[in-house]
Amino acid sequence: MSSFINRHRNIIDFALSSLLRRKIKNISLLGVYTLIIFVLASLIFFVHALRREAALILKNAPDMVVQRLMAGRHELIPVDYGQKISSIRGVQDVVPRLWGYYFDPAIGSNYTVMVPRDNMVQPDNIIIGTGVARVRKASVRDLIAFQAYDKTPLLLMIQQILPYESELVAADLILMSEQDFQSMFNLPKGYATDLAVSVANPRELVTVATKIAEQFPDTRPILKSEILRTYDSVFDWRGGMMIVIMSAAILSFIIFAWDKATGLSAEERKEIGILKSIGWETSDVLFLKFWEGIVISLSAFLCGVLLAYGHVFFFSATIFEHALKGWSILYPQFRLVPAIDAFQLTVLFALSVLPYTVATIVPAWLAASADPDAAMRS
Amino acid sequence: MFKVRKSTYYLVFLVSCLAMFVAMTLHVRYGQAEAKTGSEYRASLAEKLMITDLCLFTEARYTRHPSMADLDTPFQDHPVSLEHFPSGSFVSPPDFTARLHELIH
Amino acid sequence: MILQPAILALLVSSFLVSLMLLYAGWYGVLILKNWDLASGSDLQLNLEKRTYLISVVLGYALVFQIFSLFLYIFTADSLHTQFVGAMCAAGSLNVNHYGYPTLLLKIANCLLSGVWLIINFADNRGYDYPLIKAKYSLLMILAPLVVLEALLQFGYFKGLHADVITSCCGSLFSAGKRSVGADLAGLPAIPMEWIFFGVMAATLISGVVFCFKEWGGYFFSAASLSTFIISAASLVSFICLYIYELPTHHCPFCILQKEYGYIGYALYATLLGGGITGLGVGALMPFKKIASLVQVVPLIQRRLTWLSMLFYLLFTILVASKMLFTSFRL
Amino acid sequence: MIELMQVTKCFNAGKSNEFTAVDSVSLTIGQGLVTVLKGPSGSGKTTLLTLIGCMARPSSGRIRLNDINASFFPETSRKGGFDISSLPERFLTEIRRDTFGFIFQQFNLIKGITVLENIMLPAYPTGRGHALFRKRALELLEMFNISRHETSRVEWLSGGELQRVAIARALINDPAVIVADEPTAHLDSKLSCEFMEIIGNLKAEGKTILIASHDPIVYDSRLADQVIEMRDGRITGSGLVS
Repeated sequence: MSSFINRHRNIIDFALSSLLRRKIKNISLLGVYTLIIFVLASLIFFVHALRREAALILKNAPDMVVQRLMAGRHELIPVDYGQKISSIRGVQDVVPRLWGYYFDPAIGSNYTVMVPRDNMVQPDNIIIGTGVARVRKASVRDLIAFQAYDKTPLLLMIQQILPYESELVAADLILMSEQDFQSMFNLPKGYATDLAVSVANPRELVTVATKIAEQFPDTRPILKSEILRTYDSVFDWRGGMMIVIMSAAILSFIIFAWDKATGLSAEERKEIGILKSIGWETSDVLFLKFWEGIVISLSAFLCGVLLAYGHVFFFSATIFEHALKGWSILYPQFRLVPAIDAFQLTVLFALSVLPYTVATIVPAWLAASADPDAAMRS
Repeated sequence: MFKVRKSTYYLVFLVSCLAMFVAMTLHVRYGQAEAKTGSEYRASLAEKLMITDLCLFTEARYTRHPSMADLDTPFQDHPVSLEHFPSGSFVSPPDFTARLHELIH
Repeated sequence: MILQPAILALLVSSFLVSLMLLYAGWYGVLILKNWDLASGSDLQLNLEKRTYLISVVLGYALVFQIFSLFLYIFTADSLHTQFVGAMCAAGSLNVNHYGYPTLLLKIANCLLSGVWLIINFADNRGYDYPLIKAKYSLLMILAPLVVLEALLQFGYFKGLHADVITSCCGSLFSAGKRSVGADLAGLPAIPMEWIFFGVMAATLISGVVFCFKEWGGYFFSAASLSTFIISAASLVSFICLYIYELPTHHCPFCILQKEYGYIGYALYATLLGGGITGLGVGALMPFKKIASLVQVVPLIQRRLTWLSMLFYLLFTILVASKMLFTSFRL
Repeated sequence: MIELMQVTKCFNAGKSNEFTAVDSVSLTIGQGLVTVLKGPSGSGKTTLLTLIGCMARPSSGRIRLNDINASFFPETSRKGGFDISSLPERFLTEIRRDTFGFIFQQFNLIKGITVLENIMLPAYPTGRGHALFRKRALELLEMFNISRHETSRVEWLSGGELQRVAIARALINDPAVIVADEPTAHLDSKLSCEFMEIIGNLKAEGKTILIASHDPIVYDSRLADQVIEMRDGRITGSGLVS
């Protein structure tokens, strides 16, 4: 056993010496490899942290939201639908929700305007999210001018700014009274944006949804479980532009690694010949190549992941921020709660280290199977 | 004369990396515990206001409220929904809705 | 088809392993046909060099196999959210007909490639390639199985469509329904405990006998294989009950989750280790008499036997401690 | 010590460029003696060295080694020597590593790593403790008077120093046989004589030495116990010198 460990430690010694001899080449390889893993791991951490947040926040979302569709588009729903729905067995409560979007021409940003349930906001007052306060440079007791549906100005006073912690759910929210909402958007009487339905027994949710869809063929019930699943798939690390770009990067890296491994220079070939002539066996040379590969790929993986963790949770994913911001004016600022996903990291390991290792097997063998007497005959 | 072997250096490097991994998981625990009040506040706010979506991208309806969007919103501006790059590439149009319809009808 | 990085990783690794084994298998055929150790011809020298490559390839393949076995279960587990009615891996594996065969084949391939590496290890200790025919014949069996596994796995992932209503582990592994899972769960727990500990004791005793008396190698190997199978059945039948502390939850996959301290990994790893090493002892039995291996094989066998007993002992300790230290009683 | 019986080595057998490098050579190399293979280039000296030194397998014929230590081979059957002619590379390497030390015409040192590492290289795969062979390597450096170059890279050394590093490397595993292929080809006369002095010391230690050379300093040396002349892969003359 100790001779086995000795042998491998000796070989690792030489593998490190031999990597250090071609410093520039190997450090650039390590750098590119680390960079790829860094970006992928950052993405995984970022997305996983968001997914976790979404699950935590939305666990108390309405059980079901009933929308009305007209001509394939989201339409206002008559409030009396709600009365009929609440008579369905199993339905606990139906609350009409009033909300909409407001485009602020002065800033060029979109806000979400909402009417909270229990008269949280007095008429002529509003509660705003931190994002709104930031882009409007507004503080409590300031007056903000909005344009109503008929272009008449509407002056509302900031009653409260939601605390910083709410950023992830409420950055762009403007909460106002039903009366102000009415004068701003001129909704027809007896209509709401949609209906939030709560059901006593969560097992009956699908049954209730089916009944609603049968009774009101022009509505669409959206279940909380579906919202959660949507968030799962929204954040699922798939199909995204990033990943497509990254897969191209991984591919080109593997081609690069393959090229490096196959295109053994004449000098390297000679060295392996020398090693074999002085008593290294084929499997020793294979181990040498194996350890060289492990040193590169393991170091890159560990460094990449650690750097990504720092990037996402200490520097709030600064590199992605600009990519994510896109052209939206109002961008929520939040510090992500750290979360790591061992599963995704395992997958990342599989996707980045395994192909690299496989790519080096045959070239390593080709190099290692040189005749020991080759060095002598040259 | 004693000289440290290269493999020892590498071993030290690996061990310190692994130690940092452990530190990372500890930091995750600590961070989550620390952020607990914030998370709970967000959850209660979401419950009170009946919020169904996170505020991540505000530039379009289907990126602001992915779960509430129409079936074909992304196609109203551009057929491949890349108009809101890059968030449009993260937030794909909701696909559960169509399936639910099949399920119900 | 659901496109997920984990699925992608599994498909890629299966593809790579199949490719590697097909490559190895092709040279295996050449070796079986043209092997002539007495000759110093170029062909023979080349074939001898190939054996190194094939050993390396199989070594990697085994590592990948074990890795992909766990990743497969893990992925199936993470997919369950996509299927209405699936609550863990048991449900998502049941989404189509390829799920469980792929899993079984993965386990079988892990065992076989482990045995192959053990034979290869012994062969490399003999100076005249004594086991060359045996190991390449085994490769001829292993290669198609691995390819078949890759195809089945592809079939499974290709056939996945989110939102199919499937049975969750609750109904799949609960007694009373006709399925393999239900049959296993339906095995009476108390007699099963006796059988489990009986077989385990038989394996350990025969292992000790074999180590000291050089007698009963085949018996030990057979005992350890039956221990492997019975332990797997026991996992579903009663071990899980103690872990979940619920009298009806039989799912063998939920134990891999965080809530149970990832104990499933320790259980499956020790079981797999014990199975591979135990089978290896039996696989080496016919070669004890070969001149160049006379000194080598008994040594390897003894080590394997100790290893196998160690793995099984760890497994038993884990199980026993769970049974003793939970408040749950059958 | 080493017996060759009708050894033949063919390259590219069966093809149009078939070439017989060594043709039915039989000879015996005595223990503790210096044997010199003499002949023009292309006479098959080097190929014969590779066959004896377990670097390659003969196409036909037998090579027997006596008194070798190989872990895989039961001690009881070591009497009467061991036939290495059809041994797999894995075992040939093991024998080679422990029994033979090689000195090459081009020195074949690895650039970019230190002298000390170069000397230790043959010991790496043996699985012996690092401290153990490091100590031996330092002793060898001392012995050959190149201790000051311990941490230098080989490309900074002069020809004579390279020669001594190469010899030190050949001795790291304490082999019974030293095999040298044209060791003086790149050395001037003074250094060549120095080399023969070292060979004399090794002989005095009881090592068996086998040198292929067409340098008169080597084959006319009084150290040479046996000179074998080769041409076109065959032995054309041989004799014990003294």
